[in-house]
Amino acid sequence: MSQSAYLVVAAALFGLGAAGVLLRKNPLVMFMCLELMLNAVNLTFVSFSRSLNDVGGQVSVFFVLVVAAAEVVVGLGIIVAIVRRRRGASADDMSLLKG
Amino acid sequence: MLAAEAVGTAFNPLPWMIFVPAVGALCVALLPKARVDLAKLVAFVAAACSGALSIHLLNLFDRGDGGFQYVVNNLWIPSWGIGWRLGVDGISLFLLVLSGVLFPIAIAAVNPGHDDKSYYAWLLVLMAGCMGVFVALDLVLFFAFFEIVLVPMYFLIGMWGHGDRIHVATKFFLYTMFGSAFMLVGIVATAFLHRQGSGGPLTFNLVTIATDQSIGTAAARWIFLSMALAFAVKTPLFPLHTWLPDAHTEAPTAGSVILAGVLLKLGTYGFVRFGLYLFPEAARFFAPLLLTLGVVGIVYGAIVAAMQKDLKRVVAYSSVAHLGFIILGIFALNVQGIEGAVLQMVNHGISTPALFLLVGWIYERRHTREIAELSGLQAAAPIFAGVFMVVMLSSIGLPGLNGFVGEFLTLLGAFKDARWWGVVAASGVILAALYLLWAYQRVFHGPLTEPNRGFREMSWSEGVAMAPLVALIVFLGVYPKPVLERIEPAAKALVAHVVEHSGAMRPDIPAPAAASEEGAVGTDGSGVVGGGG
Amino acid sequence: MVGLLAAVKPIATPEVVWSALAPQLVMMVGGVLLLTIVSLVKGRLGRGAYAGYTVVVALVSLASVVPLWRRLQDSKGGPASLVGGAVGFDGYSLFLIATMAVGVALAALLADGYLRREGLEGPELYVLMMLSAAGGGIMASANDLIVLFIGLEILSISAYVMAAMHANRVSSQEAGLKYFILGAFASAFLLYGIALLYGATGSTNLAKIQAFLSDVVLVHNGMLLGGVALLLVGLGFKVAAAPFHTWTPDVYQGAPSPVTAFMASVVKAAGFAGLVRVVVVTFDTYRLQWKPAVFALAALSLLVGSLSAIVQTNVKRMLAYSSINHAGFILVGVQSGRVGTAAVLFYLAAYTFMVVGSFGVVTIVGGTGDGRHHLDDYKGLARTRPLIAAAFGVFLLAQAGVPFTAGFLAKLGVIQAAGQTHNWTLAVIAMASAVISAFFYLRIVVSMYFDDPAGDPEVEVEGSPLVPLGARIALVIAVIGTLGLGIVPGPFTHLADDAVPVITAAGR
Amino acid sequence: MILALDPLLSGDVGWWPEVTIVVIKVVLAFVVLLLAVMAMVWFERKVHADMTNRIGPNLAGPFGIFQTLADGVKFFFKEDLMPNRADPLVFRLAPYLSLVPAFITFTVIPLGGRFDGKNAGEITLPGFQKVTLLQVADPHIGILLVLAMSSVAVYGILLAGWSSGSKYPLLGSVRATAQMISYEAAIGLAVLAVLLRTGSLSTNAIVDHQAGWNWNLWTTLFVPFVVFLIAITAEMNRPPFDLVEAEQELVGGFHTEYSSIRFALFFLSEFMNVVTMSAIIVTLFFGGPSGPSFGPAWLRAILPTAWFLGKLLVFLFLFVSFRATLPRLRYDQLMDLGWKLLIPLALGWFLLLVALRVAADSDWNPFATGAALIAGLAGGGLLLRKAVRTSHARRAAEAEAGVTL
Amino acid sequence: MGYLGGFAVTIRKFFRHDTPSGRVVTKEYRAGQGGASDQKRPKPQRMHGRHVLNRYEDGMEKCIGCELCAAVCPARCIHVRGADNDPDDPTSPGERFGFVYEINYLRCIHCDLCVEACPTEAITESKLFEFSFTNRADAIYTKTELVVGDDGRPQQLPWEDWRPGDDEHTSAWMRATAPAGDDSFEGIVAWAGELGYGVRAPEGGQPLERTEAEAAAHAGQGHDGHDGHDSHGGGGHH
Amino acid sequence: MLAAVIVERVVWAVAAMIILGGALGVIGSENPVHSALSLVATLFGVALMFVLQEAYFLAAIQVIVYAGAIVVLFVFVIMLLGVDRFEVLWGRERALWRRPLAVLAAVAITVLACVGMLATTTELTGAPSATARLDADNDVMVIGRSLFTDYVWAFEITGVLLTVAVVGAVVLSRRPTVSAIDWDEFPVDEVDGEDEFTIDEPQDAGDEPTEVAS
Repeated sequence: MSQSAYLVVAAALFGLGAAGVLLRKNPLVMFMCLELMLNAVNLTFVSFSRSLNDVGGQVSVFFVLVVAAAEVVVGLGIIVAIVRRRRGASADDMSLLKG
Repeated sequence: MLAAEAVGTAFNPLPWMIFVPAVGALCVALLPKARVDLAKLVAFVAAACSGALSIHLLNLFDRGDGGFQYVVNNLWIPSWGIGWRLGVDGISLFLLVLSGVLFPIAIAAVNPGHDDKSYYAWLLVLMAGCMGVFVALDLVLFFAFFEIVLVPMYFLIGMWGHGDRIHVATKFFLYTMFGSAFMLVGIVATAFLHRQGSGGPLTFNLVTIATDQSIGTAAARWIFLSMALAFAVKTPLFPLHTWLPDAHTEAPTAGSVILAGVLLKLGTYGFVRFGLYLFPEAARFFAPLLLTLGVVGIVYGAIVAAMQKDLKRVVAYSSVAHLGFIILGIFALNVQGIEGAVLQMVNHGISTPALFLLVGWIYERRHTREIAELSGLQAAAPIFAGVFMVVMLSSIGLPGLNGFVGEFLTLLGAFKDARWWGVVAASGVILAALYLLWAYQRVFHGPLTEPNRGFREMSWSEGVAMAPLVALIVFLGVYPKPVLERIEPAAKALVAHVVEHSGAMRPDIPAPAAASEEGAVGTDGSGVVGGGG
Repeated sequence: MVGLLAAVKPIATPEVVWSALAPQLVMMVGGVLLLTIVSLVKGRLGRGAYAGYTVVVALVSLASVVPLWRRLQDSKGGPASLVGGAVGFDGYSLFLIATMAVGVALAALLADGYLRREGLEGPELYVLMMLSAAGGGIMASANDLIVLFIGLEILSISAYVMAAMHANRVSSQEAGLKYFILGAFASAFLLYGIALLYGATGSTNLAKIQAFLSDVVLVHNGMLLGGVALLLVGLGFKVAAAPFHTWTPDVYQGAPSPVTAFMASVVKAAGFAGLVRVVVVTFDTYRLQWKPAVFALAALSLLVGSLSAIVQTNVKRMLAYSSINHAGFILVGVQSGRVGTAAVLFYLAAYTFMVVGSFGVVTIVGGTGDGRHHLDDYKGLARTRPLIAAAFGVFLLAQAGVPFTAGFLAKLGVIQAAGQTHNWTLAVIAMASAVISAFFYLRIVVSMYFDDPAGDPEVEVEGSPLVPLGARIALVIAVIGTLGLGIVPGPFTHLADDAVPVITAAGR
Repeated sequence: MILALDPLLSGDVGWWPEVTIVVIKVVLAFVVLLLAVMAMVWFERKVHADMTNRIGPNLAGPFGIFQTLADGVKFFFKEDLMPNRADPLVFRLAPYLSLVPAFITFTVIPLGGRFDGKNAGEITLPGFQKVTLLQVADPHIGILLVLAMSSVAVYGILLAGWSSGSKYPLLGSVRATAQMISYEAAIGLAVLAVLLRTGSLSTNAIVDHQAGWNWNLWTTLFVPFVVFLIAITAEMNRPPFDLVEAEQELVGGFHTEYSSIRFALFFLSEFMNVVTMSAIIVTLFFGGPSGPSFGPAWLRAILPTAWFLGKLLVFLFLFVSFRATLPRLRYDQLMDLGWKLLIPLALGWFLLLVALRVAADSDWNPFATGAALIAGLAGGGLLLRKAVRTSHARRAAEAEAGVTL
Repeated sequence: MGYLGGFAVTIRKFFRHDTPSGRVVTKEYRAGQGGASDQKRPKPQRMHGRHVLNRYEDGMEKCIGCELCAAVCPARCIHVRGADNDPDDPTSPGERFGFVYEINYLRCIHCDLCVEACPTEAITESKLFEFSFTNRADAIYTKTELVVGDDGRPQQLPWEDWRPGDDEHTSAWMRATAPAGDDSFEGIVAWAGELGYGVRAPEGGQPLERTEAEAAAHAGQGHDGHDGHDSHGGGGHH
Repeated sequence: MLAAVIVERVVWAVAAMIILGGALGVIGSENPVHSALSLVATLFGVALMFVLQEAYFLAAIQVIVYAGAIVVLFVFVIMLLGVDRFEVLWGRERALWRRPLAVLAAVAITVLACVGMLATTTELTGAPSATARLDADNDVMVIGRSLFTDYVWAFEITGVLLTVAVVGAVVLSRRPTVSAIDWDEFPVDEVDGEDEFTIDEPQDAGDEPTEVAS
């Protein structure tokens, strides 16, 4: 079975991910779409790795995974910070009312 | 032939003429707040030192030499081939002297009113920039000085100007910067095409590039256009002149003086030095276009000036007309024309600032420049009127005053090689007499109206400021030889250079090189230039 | 599977020349060390201590570049690739690392006063700055696309966090979020590009790719070109080149001002480091293919940056657009290919001073809450704070390209580079955009110098922004740098010329 | 290619036998596991009752041994409820997500076969004369599969809690997630120590490497085992780490809203996890089915399995005694234990083992190396302790200063 | 070794059930199946079981349909509707009576707030907890099931495991102090007579907490304090 | 061997369906939790494709890291914040023209990538590295060896990356010490979505008694 079959799936996945990032407004979902894109890359790497009979692609996937993890940690941290900040503000308003 | 030769004198005044005002500016800027009163003194001393150096240079100048003298040739940015290259020849000499004289006068004659420190600092920076422009023999260095003068002028107009100063300052800055932006591309192109053509190292040395003439005709024409745009804006040439009246009107008096006296010369000087010298063929090719624009400027400036209600705007538009003459002279491309143009630069640099000073004083006294509101001043201040008269007549070009010599030489050159333009331009002289005399009549003659009754006579300090200018006006009108004899070798050398590299003296005889260019439509004197390489 | 353990041969790990990695390592270790110290010391260190420490680390990093540079220019030395071919040791990387170290030092000085003013804790900010700069250094010296990518991520992730760092400003966190999403989006593109290049050339190592491309002529190079295009997209995002610039204004505006300074200097420099090394140097053989794309990027950035900035009334936002414009200028240098690298380097060095200085002034004027960024807030600054106004004037005019400032020569450099490749169209567009951008720089100058202070001048002086010591030093250095590079540029252009990017295979 | 998980399949067995054997093994494993789970439920209830002076199930069958069956029948016939606010799809999906990983983990555990250093667990199939393993599959990344499944197991709990659309389950599942993610790191690090000894990720190879009393328990110097045991207890949400379902606080946690067969699935998966994780411990640290072999052939054939079951039983008992003995931790204690003790300890120990290995390879003086290492680890530990204390002190200071929000 | 000490205890217990009484704590009380001891353990004094609706000595219902119990119920499991009494044949003294009274035992959490809220002592809780049902309808006890019988004792529904004596602990005994919470009322009877029970003795003070049954069983032993067997055992983990 | 080919094809088809279906689910679900679940499906599909291509180690790592950590984190945050029932969290309503544009861009990317790769992969020209060949049975070892030789620098700096991520997460999750100071810092029309950023309290927190479905 030709490797291009995998590559096509990867390309489609990448396109879907990109479309998701552009279409959706919820940052959480946008992150997920980013993960889709990274997965497409992973799939591409592995396919090339196999057809080239070279381990480099697989090692690259390893790094992509690490990077994805790091990105998600920080991205979700930002979202948490934002949401917490908003809530905090509304709490302030309430304490103002209490006088 | 025009090769730069270092003259082995012990003392070379050129760098000092730039450094002294620059250091002076720094000193003024660093003056403690408590001693602001010293600012004017320091500024004047610095400017006067520089000016003295320029006059000393006049003395040192070898009048028989048409090439560059007192050449400095150091590298500034070695890896880019940019050098600290200075030099002076007959053409730039008098412009240097002009700057050296005008700046001290401007500093002495006018008080800024507020923010003295920065005012004088900016004036000195402006002086350094102007001096730099006239002595630079390196394309990038020239450009740097050419651009840097914008900043002080911008602040002078913006901070100490009148009326809509912010708008005008920005307009001035952007207009000139717009022009010079393309010049920068042109300069870079010049250097690279020169390297390509000559096979030598990358250099921005004006003399080397001009001597080698290794740039292809078509490219040279494009580059000439890009540079001409910058100079045309600065000059200002019709139709790029619109910033000038505004700038003149809203600028503080000293600003107007410097603007008219020195800054406008940057453009015309650029045409001579970087248009003709670098791209003789292109200059010759585009001469009809520029001649036409110059002539249009003469006539248009005169007509518009006649219709102005603001005295300062009258003077401003007269500048447009005068600069048209200078362009006419330059692009007549013969010795008389160029000589006349250079002389006219000096003349304009004397008479117009004087006019601006006078108008400025009128404004100081009356707080208006509306011609309609001024009337019968001659009765109130006869000496003032007399001085105004002399200066105005010089501007008109009355024989015996300096303006005549310059205009005459210019027109002579034009009649020789660009006759029809010369004919039209000559009418400009008449128009100039018309609008200036009319303005004079309205302002100084007529009934002395009530508000003008208290018009103060010229004070001593004003007189001291005015005296050298009037003296120069008369002196140059009566005895222009010392000037002309220093200009002549340089002008001759330049014309020879142009002739050598453009193939023909007369624009109506197509040069062999130009004829072979595709699209190079012959110019038939109609003033329309078709095609262009 | 039984005898697996016996089958394991000892691995010959590549030799690591620690000294050659010193600049990056100093930054990394410096960051981690600060983290450790802070976690161990019970009482608070003075906040100034953090900034001082960061400056010292940056200076040590800078100093460690010097002997390496000497070694490099030595006849026996010369460019090499280290750590199994993953690190390119050449003048180019050293130059950029030095530039970034300067950026870190200046940004740290600015950050000190900012954190005090905003009442923020902040050793982490400095830690992230140092680690981010280490990432930038890794990018600049990457000889492998994967290393480049990881360096980029170190750089960017720190930057995301720093942008969102101001816990009391929602706009800061939103900036962080926006920056993060679009940055990660760009990373994904970059990564896909890397994957395609890997498929097309069989390696992620730049030296191997280069060797492959010089040995083999690809009949079908669609994948390769696609990879390069995606790389351009990804790095274009990072350097804020139009049309991938949409994040820039919001992020620059929202992020804490010292962080914006950092982003505009270090992050941009690192982005261009990657761009030049990969696209320009490695794919030199394909320059006919990528040049039009870079041309489009450059032209769009120049125009979009300058035209959009005109209508802004928020100074920070205006400067953000101006940074897009500057990216366009640098892209002009990139577009010129190898001959333009020196110009790019010089521009980046010059821009570091200019932009850090500019945002330094913005930091100070922004006042508590970092919110006074409207053009009106700058009215009459020349009266109330003449020195700050003067410094800002210098930075603005330098950015506008006024002679005798670093900005002029930087622009001249890239125009020269464009001229060298006879790309006059781009040069003309660049200069036209310079004129347009001069307009909005002048607007700020007008506000500062020609407008009267909004309120009572005396009151303004009372409430005028304080200039902390750190910011003062930073501004002085930036002014000196901006003017120094403009007046005595010779040594620096010389350095930039010597800083040639070279891709060396692992064997050397 | 992908089926090369069993020596049986690498031979020329043919297409259908291949599938048949695989299916048979899967079914067998499933049945065995289910039976084991049923036994485990009874075992736990009975032992726990004994330890707390109670009787435990004693009605259904002798010693109440069919209690699980009875419960199962009851669950099966109870009415299935779903809250209105529940997310129907996820609510139905969650129990299976919780069950499947537990089962998949079981597939890589060698249940028997001789491990004596010569034949690595292979047994000869009676009718076929073919060699196979007494485990469903032996992928060479076996341990990774275990780790993967243990991380996937979070989903069941997470989604069950979320999809119930109710407060307590949500709280329970959020707790569970944090807890399981935290402890996975410790598990991984502890497993690394084993892998360092074994050099392979295959469970079969790991067991084989321990043949002849060469148990990883002592070759890794006990600490990884302790860490693994504690961490795995937390990972399974067993007492004393059962904050996920802490009845007193959360009314049962993530499965509050579940009833009937869906609840039974959770119940099942939890006990299945206990069994499989005990089996993993036995495999990783206690040599799996390996052990002394003696007696007649039939005895030799079943002895490994017996050893395995015996070892398994020890751990099942241990888990029950945990539950009977230890009080539940507070949540912050739980997190502190994981992050500030287990993970650093496991990491430090791993580094120690690595360094010892390097020292052995490079012929350094093992005592000097060991001393230096322990000094280094102690120093690191002290630093960590200092940092933790500093942070506590700061937090206290901040609280005193009234910085809130 | 503090941690391991606990293990020693549990392991020891595993092998030997050594309670003070020497026996396992589990009591088997499967009705009629003859476990070890087929009896329930005594309930704690204040245990909350299923409710009863009380009646006065004269047979009138105490409930006046005020709905306070429904209002206070946190689980919202009580449904009450009052109606005007038929003046000729009143169900309760006063104007109104509880016309509908339903408790949903699927939701009731036996918090006893309804008992606290009741102004007439109409609703009280028994100690019965062993009641289970096989359909949801059975879980809703209506007034028919809740009201005490003519003998004043709770009705024993088929699915409820009443033992002899269980039905004696149904009235408001669990109230610790006076209705106002003021212990000065301690020892003073504050409630009307009940059908089948008459006027009950006042509740004992805190130190004397003791059910009647215990009081009877341990007569003369003084108070034995809290014996802590509130758990009913049970083996399942869940 | 034919059987193997058939198996590969079938599994490929299944995996592709899972992947793309999951991706569509991510984009299309209104509920972020459903998106996350779809994402998990995609991740498993990708892992399946890894297995198909004999990258067993990566398949396991993919599941551990992605499914086991990353997406769990997603779901965790969704639950923690209670933002699971509405779409608008950030950003103003995108202009309508962006939607078709986005789809167009995505399609363009896909098609271009496909064409680029299909045109090339039939004769993949890359120069395989001579030092590190694939070995399906020992892929852990081969990858490990590669990690510590060719990619050792990348491996080392990954440590820095993780440090950055940890520091970042800690910094971001620290509670703000002072109250908000800039609610009206920017005019509404200057910053995208400043005014639209409203987070309602979750409506489904269970204040109402749960009705029993019958």
